[in-house]
Amino acid sequence: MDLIINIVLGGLLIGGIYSLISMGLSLQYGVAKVLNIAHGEFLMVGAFITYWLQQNGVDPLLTIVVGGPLLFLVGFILYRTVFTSIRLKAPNTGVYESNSLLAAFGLYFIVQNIAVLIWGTTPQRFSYLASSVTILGEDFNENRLVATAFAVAIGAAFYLFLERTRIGKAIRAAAQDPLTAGLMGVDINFVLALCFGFGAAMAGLAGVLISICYPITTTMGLGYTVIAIVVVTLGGLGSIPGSFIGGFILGIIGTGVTYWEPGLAVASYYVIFIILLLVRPKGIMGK
Amino acid sequence: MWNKILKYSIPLVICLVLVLTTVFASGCGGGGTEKNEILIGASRDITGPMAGFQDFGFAAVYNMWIDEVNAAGGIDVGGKKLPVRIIEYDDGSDPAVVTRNLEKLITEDKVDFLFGPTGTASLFAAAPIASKYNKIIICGEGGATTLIPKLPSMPYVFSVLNFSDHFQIPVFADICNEVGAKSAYIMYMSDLHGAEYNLTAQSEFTLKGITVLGTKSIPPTITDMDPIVKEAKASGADIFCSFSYPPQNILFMSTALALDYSPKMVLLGPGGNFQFFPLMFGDALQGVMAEGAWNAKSSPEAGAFAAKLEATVGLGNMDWWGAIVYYAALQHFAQAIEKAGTLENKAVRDVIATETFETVIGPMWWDCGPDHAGGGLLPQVCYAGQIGQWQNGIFEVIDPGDKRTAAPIYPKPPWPTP
Amino acid sequence: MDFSKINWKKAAITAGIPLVILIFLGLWPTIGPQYWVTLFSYFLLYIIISVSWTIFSGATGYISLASAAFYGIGIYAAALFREQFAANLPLIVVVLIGGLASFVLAFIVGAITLRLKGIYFAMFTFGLVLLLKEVIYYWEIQFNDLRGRFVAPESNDTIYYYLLGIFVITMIVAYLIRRSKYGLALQIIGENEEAAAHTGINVTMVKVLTYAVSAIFIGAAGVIMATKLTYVDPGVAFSPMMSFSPVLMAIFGGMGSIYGPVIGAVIFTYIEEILKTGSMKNYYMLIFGVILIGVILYLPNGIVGSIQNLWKRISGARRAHTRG
Amino acid sequence: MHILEGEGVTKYFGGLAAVSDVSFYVDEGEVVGLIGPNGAGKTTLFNLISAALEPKTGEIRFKGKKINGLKPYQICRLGIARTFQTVKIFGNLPVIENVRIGSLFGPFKGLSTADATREANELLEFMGLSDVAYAPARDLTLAHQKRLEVARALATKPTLLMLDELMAGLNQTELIEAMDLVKKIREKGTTIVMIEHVMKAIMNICDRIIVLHHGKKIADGTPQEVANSKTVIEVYLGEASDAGN
Repeated sequence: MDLIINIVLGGLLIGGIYSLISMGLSLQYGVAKVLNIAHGEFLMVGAFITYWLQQNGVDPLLTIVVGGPLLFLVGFILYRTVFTSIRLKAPNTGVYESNSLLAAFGLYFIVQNIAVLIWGTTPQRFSYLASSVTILGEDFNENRLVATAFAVAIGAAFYLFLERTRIGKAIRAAAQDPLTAGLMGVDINFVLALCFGFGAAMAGLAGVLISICYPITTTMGLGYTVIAIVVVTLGGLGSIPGSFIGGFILGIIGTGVTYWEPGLAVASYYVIFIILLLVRPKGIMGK
Repeated sequence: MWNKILKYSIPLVICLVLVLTTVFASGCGGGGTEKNEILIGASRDITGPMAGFQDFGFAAVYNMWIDEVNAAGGIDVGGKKLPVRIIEYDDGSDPAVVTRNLEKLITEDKVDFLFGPTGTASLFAAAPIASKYNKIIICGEGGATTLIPKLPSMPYVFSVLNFSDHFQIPVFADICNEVGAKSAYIMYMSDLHGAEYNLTAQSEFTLKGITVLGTKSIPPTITDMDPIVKEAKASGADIFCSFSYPPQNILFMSTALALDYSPKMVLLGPGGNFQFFPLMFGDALQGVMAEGAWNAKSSPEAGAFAAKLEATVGLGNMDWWGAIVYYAALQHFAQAIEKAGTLENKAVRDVIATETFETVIGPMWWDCGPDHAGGGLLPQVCYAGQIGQWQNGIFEVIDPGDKRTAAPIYPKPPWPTP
Repeated sequence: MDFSKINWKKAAITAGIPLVILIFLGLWPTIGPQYWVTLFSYFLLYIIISVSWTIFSGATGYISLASAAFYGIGIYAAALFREQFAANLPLIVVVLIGGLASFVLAFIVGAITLRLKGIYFAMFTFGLVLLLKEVIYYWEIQFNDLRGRFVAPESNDTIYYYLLGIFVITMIVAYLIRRSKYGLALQIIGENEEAAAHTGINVTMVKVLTYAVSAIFIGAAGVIMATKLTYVDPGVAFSPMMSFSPVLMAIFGGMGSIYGPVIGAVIFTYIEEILKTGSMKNYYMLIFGVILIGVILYLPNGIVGSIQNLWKRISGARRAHTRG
Repeated sequence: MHILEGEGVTKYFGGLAAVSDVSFYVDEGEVVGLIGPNGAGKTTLFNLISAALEPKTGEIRFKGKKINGLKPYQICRLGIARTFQTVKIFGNLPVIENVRIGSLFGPFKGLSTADATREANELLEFMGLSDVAYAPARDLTLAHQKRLEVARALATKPTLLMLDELMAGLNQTELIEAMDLVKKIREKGTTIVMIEHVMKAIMNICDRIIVLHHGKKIADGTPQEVANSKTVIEVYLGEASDAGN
């Protein structure tokens, strides 16, 4: 029983962050059709901005206000400059997808190495809300509780944004069918750039929350990108609620496997991923 | 027709360009027979995940050593003082690239000697290449038991660092017996490093009457250590061993602090012995132990060396594990070249393998197996210490015997309240 | 056969130039500086891998990111069959084993991923590389108490000539497939798979078989490279870079012709060499990233394609001029 | 003799029956029209015959042999060729290459390269596409692309040709040309099944018409019989009045 509480609650506490990263990737990959290998690098940048500000006396949670919009802007501009041009030049979707994957790969090298030049490769951490709280008789990190709460709040706010606003509707239309959405008078390049920007912002916010809970390094990005890819597949390409729920599911599975055999935790992600692709490539929430 | 010709001529032109570059490159690379410098090559992790070691590992020490040697006019080779120059190539921590870089250094740049790459896996990739070309390689960061049976067939490989059964864990088990710690929980990384520390610890602990209450292997990519820390806490073991690298050790410390897991004894792997650790964790490090140790109090020479190194790299980049032995090995190396009076690798290698020279750690020699025929490791007496413990901000050597700079604190005080 | 119909000039170019290049490559170890023999080995390695990749993925548009898996299987074949099971197995036999192992793996992957289209196929194949890496790591640590394995080195010339041999076979196979009915089938599968199926092409067979055949060369190259690396672990064997490099090289060179990937591989390897060992080594990966994005933005047809386009424009303009 | 027969053919999508218990036959040399409102299951039936989909129950026979369970390429090599509702040509290849592919892979025993080229030239001549033989197929007009698709299908040497909305989207002149084309193909002895919305064409060309509605066969007879059938009129009128609302 203790074990189940530990696995489920522990999994939920890590899952919130997974959800946030994955929702970001779901926008970039599911809607804008960019399999952004550099997604985790935005997360890393968010984490290091937080670290840097924290060293200068700024409360880490306040960074959300800075990091989110800043990375949104970076993502938006990147899409407008690089990916829009790739999209317009590509003769078909397949070419666009593969070329943008490669461009994202280039981006990954660029962002990571700039970060290495600035912050080095030594792991960094700072202490924030570093004590434990007892839930159902088990101890959990206070900072992870806070991070999960924020992750859920940001995720929910974003979901409402998609459901209730005009821009949100345009994004959902683009996710369904970019061509038709374009015909319906949606400025498709603008909307896709928005998606990419929001994706980068979500990654950055996840990075802020991760820096509160875990040690950070400039090379940690790719690991989170892979997790996000698995979750997005799990939840269904382009399905925001799917990614949200998928993040928690993966968190619980990962925690469970870690209790049993930590060396297989990452392998278990890939097993889930590969089986899903074979059995149900649309994901659990895909239509 | 034109298109056809074009299609074939493009690759031809490119090949031609390459060939021409080749000829030029080799023409310039040749050089005269008269040596006017000692050229040392190294493949290092300049951009990869272990790039941090450039600032405080072997590279920091050999750069300081090269500056010193050159300031003094160079190394005397057969009556002529030759300055030392190093060529470093980046390998991004990829052992495959290490191989390729070393081949370039040996065959293209024609370096005289090699310095080792960053990390155990890269060291393993480098050792066979150096042996293939009979080039002396002095290895810094890294080392593992698996290398020992290979050393007799690799007479040009000299590995400086102490590691698991190369004295660290046996000494640690003795310390546990001394203070009366009875049981242990082992967390090890699922790589070569972790696996062999775990194996050594299992057998040493059994030998010396310490019960192992649990073991868990962790992947290098681990991000969440709560399950392991909770399990270790529940086991109630006196000793917690973390046989892993800096990122995992930092993650363990953070998790243990948050979940208030404070066993009587904590032993950390690499990372725990570097100065950035106390800068990161402050008072919480009081009583925490790590593998491989020296400090300014080890000897007057060590004190002077510590001051000099700190002036060069800064306090934050001090390495209390390998720095002093790296330096000693380089001093030994320079004296060996002078004694051999040549840069010919076979002659220098034979001097290194057989002679004892005075160094910063006292008299130093290499243990190269029967008849001094194989590659070398340092004997136990040459090391300044095997196990260290943070006490009031100083990484004290707590080995039993005359290397000790302070008595071990047991049990470790609980974590300070945040 | 009607000999008068043969265009002798064309035939001479078609057969002659490759022959000249081949003779040059064959003599290279005796004339080239020592390190340049090694560097040419790397050229050959990357040419083999990127041409093999292009045989299937270039034609069909299915982006396979499993090259690292085939390469890694070859490396582990070398580690197991050279060192553990049968210490004295001749290298050529191990090369065949490595090729066969990659063939089998690729056949299985091909057969079970038939349903996956586009980016899903890319993701599956990439996931496979990472899964193999993690599982072999785990297996080696848990059951063999080791992480990496030593492989007995071979002389540089041996490695070079083996790679040259594999290179020649790869080029011939790639050329034959491209020229054959079979290659046409691949190409139209890339254009429209459904229509291809209804036009009488056994899409499944063509896809799976080509994929598996193209993997043979990557696996065989892996075996040879293991003897150069001498120390291999799952991180080295299943390095994701080996999956991305052929894609980058093929796109960089251009997939429209068989020479595109060759040129891409040579230039990429050379640029990497210069950057890594030059004065810019601290920025090597950074520059690499910039070049990558630059190529995709400004050379979408690769180098060969862009030069051809440029040529067409120049010659077209001239022709237009004279006509006017 | 029935060249193609279907017996109780049924296919579900999710819970919905797209084709429900449909039995039909096509005689050798006939031109059969397949009509029905949108979503009636016409294209699904084509897909079932050409093995793009597999029926849940029922049996499809070609020349008396059961063919469901086969793969699309096998169907093609048996002698059933088809075109698509949305044109699926190989756009980056030259027009003649598109046709050559049909000859190379489609017949039970593929032709040699030289024969295929000759065959392709003849077919292009027949289809009136000789002028554009070396243009990339994607540069053709829609009408020409449709012709090209028919040419490619014919290159596979079919005994049965299935045309999916050949006339849709064509202007008046093109329509007349297309109708002539179908007649010409028929004269060569090829049996034809065609899905069509253009009633003028259907009534003009077809020997027999099968009407589908909501996945069920509701009528089967000569154009005259079908035009006078009450059920059919109701369906089409109902459809029209729905659209009106």
